[in-house]
Amino acid sequence: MAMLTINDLHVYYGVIQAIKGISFEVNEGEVIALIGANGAGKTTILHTITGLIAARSGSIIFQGQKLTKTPAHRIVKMGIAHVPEGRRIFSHLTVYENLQLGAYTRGDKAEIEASLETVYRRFPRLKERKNQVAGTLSGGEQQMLAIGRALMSRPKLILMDEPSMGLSPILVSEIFDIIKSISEGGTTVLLVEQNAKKALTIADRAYVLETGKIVLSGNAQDLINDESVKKAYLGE
Amino acid sequence: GKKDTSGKLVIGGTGPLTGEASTYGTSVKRGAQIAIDEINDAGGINGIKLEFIFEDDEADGTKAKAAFEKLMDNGMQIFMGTVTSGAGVALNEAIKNEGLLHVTPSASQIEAIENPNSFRICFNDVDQGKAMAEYIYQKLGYKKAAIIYNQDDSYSSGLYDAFKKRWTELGGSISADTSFAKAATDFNAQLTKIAGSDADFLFMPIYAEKASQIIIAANEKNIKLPLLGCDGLDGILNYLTGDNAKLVEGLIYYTPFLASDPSEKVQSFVAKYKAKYNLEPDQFAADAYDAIYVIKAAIEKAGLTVEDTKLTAKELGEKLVPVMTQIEVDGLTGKITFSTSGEPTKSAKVAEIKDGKYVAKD
Amino acid sequence: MTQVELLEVNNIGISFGGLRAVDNVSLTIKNGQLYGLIGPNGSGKTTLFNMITGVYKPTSGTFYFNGENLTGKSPVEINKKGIARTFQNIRLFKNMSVIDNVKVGLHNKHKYTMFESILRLPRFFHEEQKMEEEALELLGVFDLDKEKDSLACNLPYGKQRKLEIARALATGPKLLLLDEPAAGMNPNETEELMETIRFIRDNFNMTILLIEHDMKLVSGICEEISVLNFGTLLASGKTSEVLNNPEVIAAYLGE
Amino acid sequence: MQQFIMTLIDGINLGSVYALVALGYTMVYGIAKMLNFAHGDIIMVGAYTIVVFITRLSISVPLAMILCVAFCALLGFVVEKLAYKPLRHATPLSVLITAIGVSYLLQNLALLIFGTNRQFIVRFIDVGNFNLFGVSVSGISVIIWVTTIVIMIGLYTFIKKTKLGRAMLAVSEDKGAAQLMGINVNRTISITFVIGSALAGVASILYSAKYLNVDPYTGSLFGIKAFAAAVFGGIGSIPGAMIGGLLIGLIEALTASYLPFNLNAASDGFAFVILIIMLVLKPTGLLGKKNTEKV
Amino acid sequence: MKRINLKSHRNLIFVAAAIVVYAFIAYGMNSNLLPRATQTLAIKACYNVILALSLSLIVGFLGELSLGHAGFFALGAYSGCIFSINSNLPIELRFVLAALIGGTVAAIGGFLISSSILRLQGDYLAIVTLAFGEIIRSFIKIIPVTGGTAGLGGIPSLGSKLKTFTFSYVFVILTILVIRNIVASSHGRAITSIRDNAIAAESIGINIKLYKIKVFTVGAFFAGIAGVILGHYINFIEPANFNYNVSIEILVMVVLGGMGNLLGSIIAAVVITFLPEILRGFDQYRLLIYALALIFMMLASNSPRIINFRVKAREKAAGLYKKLFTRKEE
Ligand SMILES: Nc1ncnc2c1ncn2[C@@H]1O[C@H](COP(=O)(O)OP(=O)(O)OP(=O)(O)O)[C@@H](O)[C@H]1O
Ligand SMILES: Nc1ncnc2c1ncn2[C@@H]1O[C@H](COP(=O)(O)OP(=O)(O)OP(=O)(O)O)[C@@H](O)[C@H]1O
Ligand SMILES: [Mg+2]
Ligand SMILES: [Mg+2]
Repeated sequence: MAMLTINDLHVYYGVIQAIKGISFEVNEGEVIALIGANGAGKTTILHTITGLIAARSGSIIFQGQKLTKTPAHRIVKMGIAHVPEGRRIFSHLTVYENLQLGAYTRGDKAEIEASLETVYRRFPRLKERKNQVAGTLSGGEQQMLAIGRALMSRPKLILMDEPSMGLSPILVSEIFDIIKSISEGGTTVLLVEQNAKKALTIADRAYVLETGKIVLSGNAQDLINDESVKKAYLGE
Repeated sequence: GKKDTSGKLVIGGTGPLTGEASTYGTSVKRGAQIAIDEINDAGGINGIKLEFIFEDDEADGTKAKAAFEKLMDNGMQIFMGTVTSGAGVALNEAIKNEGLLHVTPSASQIEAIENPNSFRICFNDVDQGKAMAEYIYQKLGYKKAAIIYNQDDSYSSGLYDAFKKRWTELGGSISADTSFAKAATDFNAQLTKIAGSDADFLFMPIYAEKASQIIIAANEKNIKLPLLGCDGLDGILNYLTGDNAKLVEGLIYYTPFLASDPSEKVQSFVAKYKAKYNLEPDQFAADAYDAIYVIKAAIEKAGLTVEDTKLTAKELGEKLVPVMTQIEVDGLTGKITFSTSGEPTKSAKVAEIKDGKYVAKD
Repeated sequence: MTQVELLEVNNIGISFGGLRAVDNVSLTIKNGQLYGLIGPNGSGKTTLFNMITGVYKPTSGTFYFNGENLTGKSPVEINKKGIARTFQNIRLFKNMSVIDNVKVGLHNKHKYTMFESILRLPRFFHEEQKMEEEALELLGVFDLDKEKDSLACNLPYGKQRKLEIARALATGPKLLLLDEPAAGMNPNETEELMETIRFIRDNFNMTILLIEHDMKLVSGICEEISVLNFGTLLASGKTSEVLNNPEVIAAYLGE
Repeated sequence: MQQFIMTLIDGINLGSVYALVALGYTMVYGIAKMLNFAHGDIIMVGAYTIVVFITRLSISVPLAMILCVAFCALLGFVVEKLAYKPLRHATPLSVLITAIGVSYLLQNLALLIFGTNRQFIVRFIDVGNFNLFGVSVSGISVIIWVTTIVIMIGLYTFIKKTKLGRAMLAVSEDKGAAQLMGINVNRTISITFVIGSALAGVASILYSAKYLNVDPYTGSLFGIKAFAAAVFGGIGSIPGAMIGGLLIGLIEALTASYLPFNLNAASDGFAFVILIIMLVLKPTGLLGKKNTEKV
Repeated sequence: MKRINLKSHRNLIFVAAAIVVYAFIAYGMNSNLLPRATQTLAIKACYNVILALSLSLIVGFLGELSLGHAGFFALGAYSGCIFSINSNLPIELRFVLAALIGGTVAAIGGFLISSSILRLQGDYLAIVTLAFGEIIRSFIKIIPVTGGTAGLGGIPSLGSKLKTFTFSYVFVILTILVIRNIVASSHGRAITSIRDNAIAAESIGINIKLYKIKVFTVGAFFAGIAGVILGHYINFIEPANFNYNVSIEILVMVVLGGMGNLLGSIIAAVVITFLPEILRGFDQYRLLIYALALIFMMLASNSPRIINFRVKAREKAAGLYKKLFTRKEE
C-alpha cells in the first residue's frame, strides 16, 4: 500500500494547463525524485499535494485519505511538510519564531523543544542566528531555515522543492546528507531537484517530467545510466 | 416618466434626506407635506389640487442640480427648495433660466435668493447675526463675548461673520473665539479656552443638535455663562432630556417659530405633526409649512384656475412672481410679507427657555 | 581586450546593526574580464553587489568605476554610469509583458520627452521603433522572442532568469553583475547559460562579475575569481589556482 | 499656565479615545493588511447598541456592556465573512473599496433604523471627577486612559507571545506559507476581525460613556483618525498606534485652543500640517521599523 | 513596423469614435430626447471621467494610493473660477483659460506635495495625501478671496447645457488622449515598472522620485481642469464639494474600473455618476442600495468566474482583432 498515490492529476492556472494527467506513487520510507526541465510542472505538483493549488481533476490519496478534498491547513497535520520553492520563510519574524511556526500543529512543548534542538544540531548556523530577523539571512541560511521549519512538524512525508538551490558546494553535499538522514530517520521524501545527478544518487526511484506529463520513471540507479536522461538532465 | 398631474399643480422641493444634514431635509419635507395635505383635504385652491414631489440632494450642489432637473422632468411647476444654502446657490443659474416661482423655506445665505423670482421664508444670516449682536449689546448689556461656531457650515459661519462685524462696531469685545469642524464630537479644548476667558456670555450661532452636545460638555467644565444663539437653536429641548434640560434654563435665542406658541394655528400644526411623525416640529418644518401657504396665497392672489395647471413652470412664474410682494400670510412663523429682493419681513421673536419651555421674551 | 581597470573596490565594508557583513574587501576588475565571486552562504557576496549598485551605502571604503568614485551614489546614477545587475531573488516586472520588461531597460537609452509622447511627435515613433527592434534582438539572444507578449510571471523560472539578464543588458552597461544566474537550472540549461554569458561578453563588449555556487560554471567561464568568507576576502586570483587553495576547499568547496 | 495644562489634558483625553480606536484598527491593519474603513462604523453601531440596551430596554449596565462587545464582535465576524473573505485573493485596494461600501452600508442602516437625529445616551458610568495635580479630570477619562494602556499591553503580549498571535503574524506575511505550517488562514483572519471588532465594542462603550451621544456618522471620523494614528505611530506597531492617537489628540486640542482667531477655522488643517511635517521627517512613522526587505 | 503604424492610428480611430458618441449625445440633448436630469448628469460624468483618469495615473499606474485627489480638484476649481469671475473675456475663451489656470495651479500643488514626500511610501504616503486634501479644504475656509465656508458664487455659466457639455467633452477627449499617450509610451512603461517592482526599476535606471513628481503633477493638472468644469457647471463651489468623501468616490471609480485600465476607469466613472440617480426611486433606501451595489460590484469584479470570463472575452476580442487587421498587413 503506497503512502501517497496520485492518479490522473490535471491542474490549470486559469486557462493554462500545467499538469496534464499525471499518476505516480510514493511508498513509505522511500526517497522519490522528480526531475524535469524548467516549467515542467514539478512545483505545481507539490503545490497541489499540499493544497496551495486546487486540482481540476484526478485524485491524491495520502494514507487512505483524499487530499484533494482536504483544506491545506489540515494536510500538515496529517503528516506532510513542504519546503517550498523560493523558501518562503517569514521574513519579518526571527529564526526562532519561524521554527516555532513550523511546529504550529503540534501541542507538546517539551517535544517541540526537543525537535528544536535537533534542528539546531543539524544547522548550527540557525542556532547562532536564532534571534535574527529571517529576511536578512543570506540565501543559504534561509534555505536551512526553510528545511528546519518543515522538520519542526515532524512529518511522515516531506516534500522538498529544489532544496539545494543557491547553496554553496559544501552545503549542497550537506543538504543531500541531511535528506539522506531525514530519510533514514523514517521520513518519506519527495524531492524535486535540478541537481538531477545528486538527486538520483540518493533517491530510490524517480520520475521524469516533461511539460506536465511523466515521460519516464524507474529505479534511480537505472535512470542515472539511461542515455536519454544523461543527455537531457545530467549534462553528460 | 411623468406622472399624471392633470388638474394639479406640481410643487417640487429638494433637500438632504440622507447624509449628515438629513434631519433638516426630513423636517422640511414633513412640514410641507402637512400643509399640502391640509390644502388638498380642504378641496384645494379654487379647485386646484397640489402635488408635492421631493428629491434628496444630500445638501450638495452637484446633487441638487441633478435633483432639480429630475423634478423638472417630473413636471415641477413651482419650486419650494432648497433646504440648505449651498445647494440653493448652486441652483441659482437654473432657477433664473426656468423663471419659475422659487420659495425656499430655510436657505438663509444672502445669495440663496439672488434671482428676482426667488423668495425665502427664514431670516437671512446677515440680518439675524446683526440683530442678535444689537439685542445682546443693547438690551442685555453684555460687553465681552465668547463664541463657538461650526467652521464647516455656511449658516453658522455666516451668522458668526455678521455677528462679529456688528458686535465690534457696537464696541463689544471678543474674549474667546473658537470653532469646530463639522465632524467634531469633542469640544473640550474649545471649552477650556472659553472657561479661561473673562467673557460674560457664550454665543452659539449653530444648530441645536451640536449645541446640546456642547452645552452638556460645558457643564462638565463648570462653565456657567449665559447662553445665547440664533434660530438654529430652536428645538434644543428635544435633545436634552432629564436633568440635562435644566442646563438650558435661561437660554435666549432669536427665532421666528415657537412650538409652545399658544395660538391655535401653531398648536394645530404641532398636534398634527406629532400625530404623524411622533416628534415635535422644529423651525424647518414650520418654515416649510409656511412656504406652502405662501405659495397658496400667491396662487389665490394671481387668480389661477384649474385651467392654469396646464401652464409651464415659466408661464406660472410670470403670473406668480409679480404678486409675491402683494401677499400677506399669517403663518406659523409670523405675519409674512415680501420685499422685492425676496426677503421676508416678519416679526422676529426672541425666545427664552423657562421651566423647560420655550417662551417669548420681549 | 584592453587591460584597463574598470572597477576598483577599496577596503569596502558595511555593518548591519552589530553584524559586519562585509569587511575591508578590495578587488579590481579589468575591462572585458569575466570575473567570479564565490564564497559560503552568508559570506557577503550579495551585500557587496548591493553596495556596488547603490542599494546599500557602504559604511567604510570606496569604489571606483571607470576611474570615477561612485561610492554612496544612488542606484539610478550608478546604473546610468554603466553598471547593471540581476537579483538573487528574481525581481521582474511580473505584471508586464516580456518585451515590455526589456523596453523598460531601454528607457534611458532611447529617450523622448513626455511631451513628445503626448503629441505623438515623430521622435516618439522613431525611438519606439528602435526600442522594439532592439528589444526583439535582445530577446532573440536569450531565445525569448516567442514569449515576448506573455506576462513575465507566467514564464518558467529559468526563463525568468534569462529575461532578467536581458533587461539588465538593455540598459547598455559596461559592467554586468549577475547574482547566481544558474540557480534553479539543470546541468544542460547551465551549459546553455554559459554559452550565453560568453556570447554576451564577446558580442556586447561586456565586463561581467558573477556570483555563483555552481563550480562547473565558475571554472568553465571565469578567468579570475575572488572568494569571500565571513565578509572578508579569503583568496583572489586565477580561477584554477584559487579553486585549489586548501583554505578555499575547507571553507567552501568541501571534500 | 493652568489653561495650558487643562488644554493638554483635553488633548490627552481626546487622544486616548483615538488611541483606543486605533489599537483595534491597527491590529486588523497589521494582520489582514487592509485599511478597514468600516472599523469606525462598528464603533458607531456599538454606541447604538448601548442606546438600545441601556436607554431603551433598561438592561443592567454590565450585561449591556457585554452584549455590546458581543454584538460588535459578531458584526465584525459577519462583515468579514460576507464582504472581505471572498476578496482574499483580490488587490488590497479592492478590499479597501469594499470596506468603504460596508462603512456606507452601516451608516445608512443606522440612519434608517434610528432616524437622522442624534441619539442621546443616559450617563451609565458615573464615576465623578478626579483631582490630578490641582486639575479636575473626569473619571471616565481616567477609565479610558487605563483601559487603553491595558489593551495596548494585552494586544502586544497576545501577538508576540501566543501561538495564535504568531500565526497571525505569519498570515500577515505570506498566506501560502502560513498554510504550509498548518495554519487555518481563513479562520485566523476571521479571528483577527472578531478581536478587532470586539475592541471596537470596548471603544464604543467608553465613547458612549464619555460623550453620551451618537449619530450615524460618528464612526466615519474615527475611521480616519485611527488610520492617521496608526500610520503616524508606524504601521503595525501597537505602541505606535497608541502614541500616534495621543499625539493627534494633543495636536488637535492645541490647535483648537491656541490658533489666532483668524486662522481658527482652519484648525483641522493645521493638525494635518503637523502630521505631514512629522512624517516627512520620519517617513516610517514614530515607531515604524524601516523596511527590512533584503535585496 | 506595421504594428507600430497601427498603434499610431489608434488616436485617430479613437477621436473618430468620440465624435460619433458626441453626435448621439448632442442630438439627444438638442432634441430633448434625453431627460433633463440625464443631460445634467452627462456634464457631471465628464468631470468625473477626467477625475477618474487623472487618479488612475497615480493609483492605477504608479501604484501609489492617493486619498487626497479632491485637494487638487479644489485647487483647480477655486483658482480657475476666481479667474473666470474676475475676467471680462468672452465666456468661451474665459472658460478655456480658466481650465488652463486651474490645471496649472493644481499641477503646482501636485508638484509641491509630491516633491516633499518623496521618501514616503505606501500607506504613509496615503495618509499624507489625505492630509493634504484636508489642508487645502481647511485653508480655503480662511482665505478671503475664496468666499470661505459660505462658498464662491457667481461663477459664470457657459450657457446651455449642450454648450457646457460640449466644452467639457472636449476636455474629456483631451484628457483621454494625453493620459493614454503617456501610458502607452516609454514613460508609461517606466511608471508601471515602479508599481511592479520599485527596487528593480531603480536598478535599471528608472528615476522613481522624478516619476512620482511627474505623475502627481500631471494627475493634479487634470484634476484641476475637472474642478474648473465643476465650477462652471454649478456656478458655485464651496469647501464641502471637495471633502474627503469626494476623494474616496474618485478612488472607487479607479478601483472599480480595474487598476491600470483606462477604459475601465471611464466606464466606472460614468456608472458611479449615474448610479445614485438611477436609484432615486428607492427614496430613503437609496444610499443603502448604493452601498450594497458597491460591495456587490467589488465582489463580482473579483470573483474567479467573472475574471475567467473577462480573460476569455479578451482573448476572443484579440482573435477577432487579428482576423480583421492582420490580413491587411500581409
Ligand atoms: N502562477 C502561475 N500562473 C500561470 N502559469 C503558471 C503559474 N505558475 C506556473 N505556471 C506555469 O505552469 C507551468 C509549470 O510550472 P512549475 O512552476 O510547476 O514548473 P517547475 O517544473 O517547477 O519549473 P522550475 O524548475 O522552473 O521551478 C509552467 O509552464 C509555468 O509557466
Ligand atoms: N539588510 C540586512 N540587514 C541585516 N543583515 C543583513 C542584511 N543584508 C545581509 N545581511 C547579512 O549579511 C550577511 C551576508 O549576506 P549576503 O546576502 O551578502 O550573503 P551571500 O554571500 O550573498 O550569501 P548567499 O550565497 O547565501 O546568497 C548575512 O549573514 C546576512 O544575514
Ligand atoms: Mg519549480
Ligand atoms: Mg547572495
